[in-house]
Amino acid sequence: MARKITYREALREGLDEELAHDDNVVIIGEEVAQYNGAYKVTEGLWDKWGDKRVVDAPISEAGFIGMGIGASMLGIRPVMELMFYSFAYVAFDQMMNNAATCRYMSGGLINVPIVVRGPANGGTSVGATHSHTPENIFANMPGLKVVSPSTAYDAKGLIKSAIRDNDPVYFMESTVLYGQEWEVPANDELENGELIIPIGKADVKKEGTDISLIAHGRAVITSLEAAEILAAEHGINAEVVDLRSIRPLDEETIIDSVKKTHRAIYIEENKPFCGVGAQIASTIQERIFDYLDAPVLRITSVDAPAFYSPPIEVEQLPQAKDIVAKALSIC
Amino acid sequence: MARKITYREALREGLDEELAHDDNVVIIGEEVAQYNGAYKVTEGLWDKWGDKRVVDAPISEAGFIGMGIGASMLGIRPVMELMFYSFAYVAFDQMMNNAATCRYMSGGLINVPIVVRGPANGGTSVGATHSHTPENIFANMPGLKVVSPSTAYDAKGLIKSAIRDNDPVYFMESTVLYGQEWEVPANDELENGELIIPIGKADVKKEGTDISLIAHGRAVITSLEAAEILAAEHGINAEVVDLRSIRPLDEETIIDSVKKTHRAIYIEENKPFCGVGAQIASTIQERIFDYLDAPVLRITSVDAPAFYSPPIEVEQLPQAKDIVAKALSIC
Amino acid sequence: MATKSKTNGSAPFADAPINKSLSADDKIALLREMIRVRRFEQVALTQYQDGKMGGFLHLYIGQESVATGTISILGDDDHVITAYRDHAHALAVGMNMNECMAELFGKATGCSKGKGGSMHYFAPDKNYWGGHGIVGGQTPLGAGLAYALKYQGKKGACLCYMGDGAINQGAFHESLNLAELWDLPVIYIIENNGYSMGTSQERSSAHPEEGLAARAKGYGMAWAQIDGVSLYEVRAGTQEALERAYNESKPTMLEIMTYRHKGHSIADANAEKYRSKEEIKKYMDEHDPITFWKNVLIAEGHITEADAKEITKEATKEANAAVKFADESPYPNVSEITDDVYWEVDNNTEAGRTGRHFFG
Amino acid sequence: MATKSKTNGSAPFADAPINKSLSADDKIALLREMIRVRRFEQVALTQYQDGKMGGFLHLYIGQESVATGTISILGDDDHVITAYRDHAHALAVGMNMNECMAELFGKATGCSKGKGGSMHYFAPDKNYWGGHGIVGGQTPLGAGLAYALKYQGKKGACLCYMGDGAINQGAFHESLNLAELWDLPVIYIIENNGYSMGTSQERSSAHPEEGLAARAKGYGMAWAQIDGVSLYEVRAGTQEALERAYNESKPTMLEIMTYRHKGHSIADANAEKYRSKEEIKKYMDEHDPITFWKNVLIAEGHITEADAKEITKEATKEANAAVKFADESPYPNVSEITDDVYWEVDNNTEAGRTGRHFFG
Ligand SMILES: Cc1ncc(C[n+]2csc(CCOP(=O)(O)OP(=O)(O)O)c2C)c(N)n1
Ligand SMILES: Cc1ncc(C[n+]2csc(CCOP(=O)(O)OP(=O)(O)O)c2C)c(N)n1
Ligand SMILES: [Mg+2]
Ligand SMILES: [Mg+2]
Repeated sequence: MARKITYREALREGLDEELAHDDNVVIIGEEVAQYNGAYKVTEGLWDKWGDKRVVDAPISEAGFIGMGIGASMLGIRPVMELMFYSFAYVAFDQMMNNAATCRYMSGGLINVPIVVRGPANGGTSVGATHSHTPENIFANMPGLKVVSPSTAYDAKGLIKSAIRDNDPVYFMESTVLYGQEWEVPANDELENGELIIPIGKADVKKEGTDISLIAHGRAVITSLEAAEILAAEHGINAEVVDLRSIRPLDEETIIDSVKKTHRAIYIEENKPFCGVGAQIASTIQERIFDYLDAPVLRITSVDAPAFYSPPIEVEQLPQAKDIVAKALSIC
Repeated sequence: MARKITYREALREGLDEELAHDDNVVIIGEEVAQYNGAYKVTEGLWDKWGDKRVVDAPISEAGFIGMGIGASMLGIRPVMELMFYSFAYVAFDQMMNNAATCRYMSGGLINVPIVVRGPANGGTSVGATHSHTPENIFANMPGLKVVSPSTAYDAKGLIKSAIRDNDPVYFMESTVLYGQEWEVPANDELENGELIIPIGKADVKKEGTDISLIAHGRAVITSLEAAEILAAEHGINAEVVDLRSIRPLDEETIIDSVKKTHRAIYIEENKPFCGVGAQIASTIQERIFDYLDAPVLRITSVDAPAFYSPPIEVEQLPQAKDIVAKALSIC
Repeated sequence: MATKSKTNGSAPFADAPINKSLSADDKIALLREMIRVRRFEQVALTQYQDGKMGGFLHLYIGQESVATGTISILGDDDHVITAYRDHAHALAVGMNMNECMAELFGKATGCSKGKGGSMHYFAPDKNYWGGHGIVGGQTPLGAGLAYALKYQGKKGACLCYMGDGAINQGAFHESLNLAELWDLPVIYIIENNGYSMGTSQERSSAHPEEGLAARAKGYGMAWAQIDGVSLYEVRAGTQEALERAYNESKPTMLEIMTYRHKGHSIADANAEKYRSKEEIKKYMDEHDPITFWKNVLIAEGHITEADAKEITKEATKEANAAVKFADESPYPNVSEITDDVYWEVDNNTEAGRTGRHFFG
Repeated sequence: MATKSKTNGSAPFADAPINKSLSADDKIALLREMIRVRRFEQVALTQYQDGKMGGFLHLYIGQESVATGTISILGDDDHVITAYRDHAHALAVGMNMNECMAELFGKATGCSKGKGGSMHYFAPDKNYWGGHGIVGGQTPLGAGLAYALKYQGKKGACLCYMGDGAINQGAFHESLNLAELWDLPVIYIIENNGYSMGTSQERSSAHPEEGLAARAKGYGMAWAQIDGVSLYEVRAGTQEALERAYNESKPTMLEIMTYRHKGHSIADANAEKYRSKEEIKKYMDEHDPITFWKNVLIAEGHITEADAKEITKEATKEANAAVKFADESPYPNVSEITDDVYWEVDNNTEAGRTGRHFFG
């Protein structure tokens, strides 16, 4: 059986392997080096790789991410950490304009192989300013890629692909998952000697026949919980589809699943208006209208800024019981 | 018959009337005063109202919009002009966090009666950096309101409501419409002596029975053109629904329309992924699945950053012919 | 115990007019204020460790003189806004321990009804505008509060606080230019505790030799560096800036040198790694503003050690009562999640009733 | 014609080593360069008025010495990035008039295949990284190009240009701190033409008496103010900064005083309202960098007035030929709208073929 490591360790292994794989990879962010990372994702990497490869930045997200974009145009492969993805909002112009449009506006002469990674989630009682989930916002912009792993296995395989990708990849993690463990094979157990998961390929995390629970990020884990309850208590065999990457999007896996189950719910921790679920619901009904036995439903956070109070924030986010109830309403 | 004025003049009248209506209204933005506005929306207002009420700002959108948010907490009612709405991206944190969450995080002790207005559109050959259409992005955030008028009449009535609203209103105009004329009654022709259009109320711009063309902003005008062609050339009687405001959203008018027509297309100049059309399509199929004779379709800009070349950019944006073709595919 | 400046009857800045006018009671009240802040936080810390709250808890312990001293000289038209390390400012403007503790506990009786948490305290009725979590994000708001004061013709100022790490945010730069260009009565107060999380000032900020506040020179703005250990100096320096704001409607940048005894937040396990134990001990022993002020008051003959102990006892009692209050308070209702999002909805106005405001 | 400095054989800064090494041919080439830029833009202006292009056209006329002078001393590992007023830098790095004119016309043969337009010229093969439309947005990229050079161990620098109005953007401030803190070989060049659109420097920027570049003092950064009328002075000042970058890997902030003869862009109908006719005339008559340099060359005996006329004639011919080229070039195909969005898609890699990249 494969060894178990945490989501945090998986990311760290991925970063460490890519630092080894390419001299141009450099990790930059607030407290990533000497402090070992605010969430300890980069722990030990500065000790191992030194000042040139792992760099502490001042609190200047627009400055250092923009700087990373500039450096990437000359062949550096910066992996920038946002301590919280919410802080992308002070660097928003750099991330939406310079990263996404320089290739286009130069007629393809430039590319921007940057990764911006960090936790993008609620559920840790840090209030509205620190709990943004901008995957829909960045995925709106052509030129960007948005990835959101739900397990340690995916986190490792996807961060490595993200770093090797020649386009900007915004990699959104979850502080809630950092400490959780999953099976992740060691490299010597793997045929190719390393774990690479392509960006743009969804993953059916659980096969099923009665309804498709489609999700990304931590909502996948919640959906798996719900699927167990549905099976155990209601005899409903739900399929759980994990997007893994939001853009590019593996529409075919979604469509195949719903063609089989005829029912779908999109689950995400984002706010509802124009969320990822809106895009998926709109796509499913457009592409396979006649396969649907019921409307595509959506589950999101309750539509308000993030509530601080710990027990209330739990209720603000999607829970397995919400998914079960909604599934029952159409099964 | 009512007099005709341009969209630009309508906005100016609205601003002028609100400057008169409330001493706390102040217009702030780059070149809004002495230069009369980059797009001449504020022409003459500085001459009339002077330095205190119409203020030229340095090129510091995060600074002066954040400043406006702070001032609004103490009762000032700032109407900020973004020369292009694309420049919101350098002020994004102020607009998404401070404007949207201070009320919430204070448990309702604060409110932020600010308006941020400016043109949010493509179609003027200014390239990718200047052609963003962030209505979906801001409408994603609870606490914000997003308004997008399609005619001079609406522009005047809605800007006045926006300024009187006690929540932050992001008001997205169109440079392409600024010079176009519509009938707008003079105040003495109106029962209440002024033109006020409530935010949150959609407008059926043309009644019809066969298909609902739902849109916001300039896409409404394109939809009206398409409706004429559909009627004249194909005997199809399309209804055109103008959202006017994206958040709050008048879902009932949309639902009523589609219940009648059984077919809907959402048309917008935004990029497709998680656009406003995704939200509307998802909502329609969720609420009135059984009324639909066909999937809800969407028309957006071609999915790439804005192309500079004038004849190509025309093709990148939704045109009447695209709407006609898509309508024919489901009628 | 050694203190940096000799604490005899003529402690430096004791003769500044703003300090000379203090009665013995006033001075004792200032000591009580600082001790209350410290005890509030020390008690909150134990509660955090007992799992009573979530998220972050950024303690102000060691910095008390800054909030207490600067806010102690404000008038009715002066306003205050700060970052996430906001408990001291809250108590200094007159918020009570109950509402502050209950907010940490996420209770409905909290100052923000449990919606804000430690980083997001507010009390507009006391001219206190938060409590802001995004580093530097409050600095344009501070300029805006000053803008409003000026617009309304009031003789007031806004005190806008931030950390030494915050000065490298773009929004702060934009605010400084606006403040100086438009003569806004805002006083930016850099609480320089030497570190932004684990990063020392030298590793985060390029600046002139004279210090961080000297960045003001780039805008032609007035500035001063103040030793934060002494309430006398803090008050005197702030008073100068306030007068500049009142009389000339001009901004000032103040840098107040201080130190946090604890980690960046309770989650900071590295607090004794990026700072040496000796450094921390030195500041605790020699630069603690409460000890310093207590010694001033003893030297001036206003109190005895026993009096100081009594004040601490009372503050502890008050903090413990606040814990009881918070413990016994109810959590908010889940239905309140969508309250306080839109003013128009909350007030059930026609605008609030028109169109759908909430989705999902 | 009066020029600000006497243009005899010993024009100021003529003796700087970087200038002394110039041959007569080199000096004439510099004149030709500036005249080419001007004629390119004058001809583009007529084409704009004929409806041949869309969007904005920001002319550089009057500022030619800045791009020409600074770029004339660059080596193979030096890089250039600027804002939207970018035609001169493009020609100075060696882009040809054809690709530049065709880009304005939105043609497939344009340097950016018609995708960028006037504001977004690029030529990475010539170390030219744009052409950026968001005010101040290019300044972190400039730091990043310098970061890459340093990372790769190259002895080079990045010249990052911006306008006087751009200095008030937050991103610039953040870039300055990073550049000085991390010793990045970037040279920030403020092209101070006195106005940001219709707003004069006094109405947009609080700054020290010594000028805008003195804002560098706030970061402990080296700086200089340069009179842009003279190529000698521009080259000498830039050379100092370059040496600082090469030898110490340190940044510099340069402010080059200049003037734009035309409006902010062709759309600027107010160009003679916010600036007096007298002011414009004075700059055109007395501070025109082309006239100035021509007079230097005449005074130094390298050319005659007739030679200068001949150079202008050639440049006009070249610009007209570029118009012909642009006119005759095809527009891009509509199918190209979704090209050049993702490198992986364009190169048909496995990553580019995995998942749906385009929607709608
Ligand atoms: C824009 C942004 N970036 C990063 C953070 C995370 N963060 C919170 S506090 C902090 C350190 C701030 O240090 P300083 O300004 O010196 O204030 P202090 O904590 O010392 O009071 C950081 C990096 C944040 N909240 N906002
Ligand atoms: C963030 C942003 N705000 C506003 C604008 C609109 N704008 C374009 S150029 C300009 C004036 C810039 O002046 P300056 O920096 O002095 O450069 P110059 O045009 O004089 O070369 C403005 C306001 C923009 N492009 N980007
Ligand atoms: Mg600090
Ligand atoms: Mg300028």
